[in-house]
Amino acid sequence: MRLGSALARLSAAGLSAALLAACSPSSTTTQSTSTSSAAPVAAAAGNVIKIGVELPLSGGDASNGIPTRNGVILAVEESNKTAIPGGFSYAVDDLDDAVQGKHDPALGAQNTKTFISDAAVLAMVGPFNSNVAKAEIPLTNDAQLTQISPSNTSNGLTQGDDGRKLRTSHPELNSFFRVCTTDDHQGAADAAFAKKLGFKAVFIVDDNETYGKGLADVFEAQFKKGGGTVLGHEHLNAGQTDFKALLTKAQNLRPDVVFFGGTTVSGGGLLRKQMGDSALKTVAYVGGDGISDDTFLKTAGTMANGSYYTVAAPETSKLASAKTFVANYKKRFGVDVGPYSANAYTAAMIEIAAINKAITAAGNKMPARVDVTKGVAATKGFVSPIGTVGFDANGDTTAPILSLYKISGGKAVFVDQVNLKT
Amino acid sequence: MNPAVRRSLRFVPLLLLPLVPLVDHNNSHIDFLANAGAFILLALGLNIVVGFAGLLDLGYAAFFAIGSYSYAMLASQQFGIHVPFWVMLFAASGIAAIFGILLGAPTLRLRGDYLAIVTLGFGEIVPQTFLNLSQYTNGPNGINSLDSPSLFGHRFGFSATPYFYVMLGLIVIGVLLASNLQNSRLGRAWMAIREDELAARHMGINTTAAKLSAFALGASFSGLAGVAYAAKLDLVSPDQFQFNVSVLVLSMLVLGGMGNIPGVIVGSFALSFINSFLLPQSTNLVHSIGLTWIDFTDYRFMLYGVILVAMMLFRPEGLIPSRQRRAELREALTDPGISAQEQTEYQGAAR
Amino acid sequence: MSFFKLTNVRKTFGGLVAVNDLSFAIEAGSIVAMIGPNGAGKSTVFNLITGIYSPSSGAIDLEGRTLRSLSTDRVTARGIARTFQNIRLFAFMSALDNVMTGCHAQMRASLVDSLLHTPRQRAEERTVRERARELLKFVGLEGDADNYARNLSYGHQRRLEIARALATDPKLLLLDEPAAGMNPREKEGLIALIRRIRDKGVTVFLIEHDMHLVMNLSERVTVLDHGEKIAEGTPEAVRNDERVIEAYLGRADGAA
Amino acid sequence: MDVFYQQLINGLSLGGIYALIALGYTMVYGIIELINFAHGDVYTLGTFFSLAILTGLGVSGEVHGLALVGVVLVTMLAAMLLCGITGVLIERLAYRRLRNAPRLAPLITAIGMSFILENVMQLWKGPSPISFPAVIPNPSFQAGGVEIAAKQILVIVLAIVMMVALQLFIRNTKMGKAMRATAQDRDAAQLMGININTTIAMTFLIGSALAGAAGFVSGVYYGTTWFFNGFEAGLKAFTAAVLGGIGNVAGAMLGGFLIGLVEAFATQYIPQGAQWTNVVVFSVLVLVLVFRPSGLLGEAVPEKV
Repeated sequence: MRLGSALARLSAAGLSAALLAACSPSSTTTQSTSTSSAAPVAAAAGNVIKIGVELPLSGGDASNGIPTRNGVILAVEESNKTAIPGGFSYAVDDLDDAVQGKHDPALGAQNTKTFISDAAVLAMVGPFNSNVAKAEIPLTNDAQLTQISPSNTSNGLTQGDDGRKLRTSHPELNSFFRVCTTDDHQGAADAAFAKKLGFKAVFIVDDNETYGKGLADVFEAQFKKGGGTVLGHEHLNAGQTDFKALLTKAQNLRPDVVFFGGTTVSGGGLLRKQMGDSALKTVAYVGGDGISDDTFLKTAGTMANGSYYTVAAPETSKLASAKTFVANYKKRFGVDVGPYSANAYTAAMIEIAAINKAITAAGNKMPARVDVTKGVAATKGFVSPIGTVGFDANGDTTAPILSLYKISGGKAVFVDQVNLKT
Repeated sequence: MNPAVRRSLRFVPLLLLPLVPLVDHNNSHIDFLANAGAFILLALGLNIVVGFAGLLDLGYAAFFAIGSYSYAMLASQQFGIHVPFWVMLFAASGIAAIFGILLGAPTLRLRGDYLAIVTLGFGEIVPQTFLNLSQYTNGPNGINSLDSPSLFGHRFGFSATPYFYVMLGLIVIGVLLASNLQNSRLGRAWMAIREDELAARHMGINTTAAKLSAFALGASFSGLAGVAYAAKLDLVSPDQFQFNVSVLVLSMLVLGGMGNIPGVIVGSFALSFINSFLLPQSTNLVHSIGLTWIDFTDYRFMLYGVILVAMMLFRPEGLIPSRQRRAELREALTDPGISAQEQTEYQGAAR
Repeated sequence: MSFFKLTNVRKTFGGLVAVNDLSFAIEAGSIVAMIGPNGAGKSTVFNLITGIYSPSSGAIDLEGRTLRSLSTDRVTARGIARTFQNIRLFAFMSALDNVMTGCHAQMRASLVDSLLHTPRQRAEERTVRERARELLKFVGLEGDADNYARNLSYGHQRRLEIARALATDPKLLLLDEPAAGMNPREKEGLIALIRRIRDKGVTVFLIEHDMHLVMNLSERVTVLDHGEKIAEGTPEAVRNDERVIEAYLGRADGAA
Repeated sequence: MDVFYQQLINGLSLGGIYALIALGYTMVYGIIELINFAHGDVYTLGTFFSLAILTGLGVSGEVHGLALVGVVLVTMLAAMLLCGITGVLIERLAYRRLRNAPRLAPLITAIGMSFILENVMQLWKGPSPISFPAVIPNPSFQAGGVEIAAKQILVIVLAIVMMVALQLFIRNTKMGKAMRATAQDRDAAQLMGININTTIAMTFLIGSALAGAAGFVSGVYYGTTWFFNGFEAGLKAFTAAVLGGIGNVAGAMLGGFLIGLVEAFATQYIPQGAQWTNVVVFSVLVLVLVFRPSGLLGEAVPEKV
């Protein structure tokens, strides 16, 4: 929702040490502080290394955030059962970037600053949303703190001029990585699937947010390229509930599919539901991973059937390496994995592997963040529940696998999978 | 001790403020103080409009947005224009003031509550327009990687400390200017308008011009805050400037005391503190003893609401009131008989 | 040329005629009165003069220059000040601030002066404060400078309103029922005060119900009934005018 | 042209909901000259109450025949009653004490009440959109290429019926006359023996009950709601009230329908219009207030001096 509060961005959650000092601002040296430089982090408290988790954990976005965080928790718990050099152990430090139930870039930036000033945090998993990432990347780049997103698909975060602009302090060393594919892949996959399913004329709607608009723009370009017709491309208002006029405009153009770029809560669910009251009742609906959550099934009701979405990850049941993960996850949390649990698990595992190496290289001491980042950047052929993962020079995954699902009978059914590796 | 000396002694602790970053090395504290500074600036500006001139502006965040976007567009790679931060402070407050005049000129003759609604509408239009004009503003992505300010060759970067000093400096200037205004020909004109607009006109006060200058000056403060805040956050995006920001700043005024500069500062600092420390900290506290279903930060808007309602009902003059405002708002509550008559006159004047 | 002149002024609200074809003139340095029963349109005349309403037709001139389509603050700047039938002081400002506010139009401090408190601004503030104190003394309120206007007695509030109006440095002072609510002693004081104001060179035009005061003070009287002038002349002439007696005095005497 | 008529229907049914909300705004403003900012949230509360009542009745899907009439009547009337009581409580707690205070005071309180109600609803049902059962079967009718859904007719008819009923009430009942008298001159009304407090409470009761009806209808119509729904809807309904001439019952209805039409046609005829609808509606608000503050059906009020 739209109460993206400015005050919220002031709120630095998890400042337990901070409150003490706030009460006694004159206490000088007791605080262990770190500047955001790349210098080796010496004065870390204890021998716990924290993995910072920065995700929307409350409100409507929590159905994305919590299963994703659980992936990190599982990775950390499994790693702590193995031998870690230097006698260190790992812990999860999670911060919520949702303000009144919706991810908020400014709060994300604030959370990142909190991690940066905590010397025990050597790597981050997150954020979930691309606009949040945009606010955070310059900060982690400055601090040379590794950040792996399980789900950010916006191209501009890593590639081209846009990506370079975000690496303001250290253009030479990227510290933002992602284990999922990008919007151009997802948008392209959506377009390819749409073509394969036989759709020829599309009406595009997006939620006017970073992820949704980016996805829709790529879809539009790719769908046209593939010979399809784009009848219109509209943007929603935040919090809009009445889509009748928009759907009338759409139905008059007689599309055979409606594409939605955005998330369930930003309008994807309601738009689909209201299609049921219009002449577009029987028209197909295609979206990205933004509508891959349970909330979509609830919001759209029976109209959810006939919707397609892609997820920027392999279907776990099709992957041998995933089976163990899925079973362990279910055992630990008592529920099935979320769409991005495996990605988050993989992200944390890559970071932990790099940190372990860096500890050894530093003579079993707390390593510098920059060394962890270099280690993560060098990742190649990492075997994980989402296949074999490596990073290219931009920090993007070298194995972009996408899966297509269709909702029928109120359940998502795997349809198809593509590997866009070129 | 003579009273003047004693009075000035009360301000000695303020002189210690610049020392805070030297003593407290916790970045997040300094960061918080710098952010709180931006809101103090906003509150000082809104106080000119609401506290001094008695015009309820419910779209104040729009001017904050205009200030922030001015910096983002004129000091970043967005258009390859790189106006220095210090110049932009002036330029953006000027731009915000111009928009204040553009909005104010046709609307200021409206009665008070209509004006409130027009400003609210304006507050909705501005961020939506920044969102929709994505070819210039990157739409929902906002503009980031803004130019980092620098002073004598020292780049501010991502450290909060230089911004802390910038905010402190701007607040000192803001307080001086605002209190000068209050004790001037213009300040008296505003007070007169607030009390009885029709009588004020009979004093030879051009009420439209006086109100316009309140609007423009108030807007210019938020232009300043916008530039400093955008540079500090290194990002502007449309959802930073929604209605609740306007209400938040208004709550700060109501809490501290409309029309009274020390009250405004205390109110905005208190609310910033509650939001950034008290709510998250108490949430952490109850979480740590296992009450994980409680999240005090969920009650943030309840808090603003309760502040607005409870203060208006029980202490309309604010925690640290100005003598005059206290009398105005109090006696209306305790003395309905007489003020009922005044009320009808006031209504007449506002039409 | 008359100092102040209304020519064929007419004002209608919707279908209602409030003032109809009203003409009269006032000589500089005189004290004149307008009387008439309640609802005769007297206050409307004041509102027309000060630019609260603009006349539907007709002309209003001060010193040969039209006041038509001037806003209230411009009218004040031209030299017309007024008080109100139901006192409209700035209730929560001190008496001194009330009077200083009246000096607004004479002050030259610009926005920049106000922001920076330039030496020029500070000098002007001092001068104005002095002048305001003198005016308070002139109306006999020197002891009340720091009191809130609303805490003054009724009679003092009336005087403060006059001081505030004088602060605008008027050529013509409009007093709307200045004696309303005063006791006889206060009324005598008021009569003296109005004379002193005239002696300073300010022309006084007053609306009043109190016949004693009107007859004592004014040199000419205009009588209004249902928005129309029914008589005009010296107090004696008006007092003996049959239409006036019929329309007004007969009724008002009983009511007063 | 089919598209035009289809959007006309869309606009009118959207406008019907605005109109129902606008009636409450205009009544309250007419009588105590307060922009009851919390009114939009009372409307959302109406949807929340309706949902709770339906859940209580065990209704989760379409109902037919006599049962449908019963369910609709019970739910709507109960929601109206609950919203009415809420409105009266808000007036009693937050506004009455400030009736004689400077105008800004109750307006600020009203904004505060709005935030409180929103937060309460958020805590009640969470921050995400919640779904509302499709109680009413929704057959649609073809009329010359234009498709009209039963629900759309329901919204439009209900808005008009409520408006007419309200007009009759205000014109013909003793309480209605008391309301008009209080609106014109509170002190005089009091002297005539009218109980001001009761009259104002009654205004809030009726206005909020109408918002409750709007809340129920909106739940049925959209099949969804969320705690923040009332902010924008309330603002647009206020725009409608101003456009029609605030204080004027027929004007509120006219304004509501017009705002609905503006939104629908802006979506259709402005390229990429969906994203501009809010800007267009709020620009209408600004323009009306600047150029015709008395609205389409309102009368200019001369200044009291």
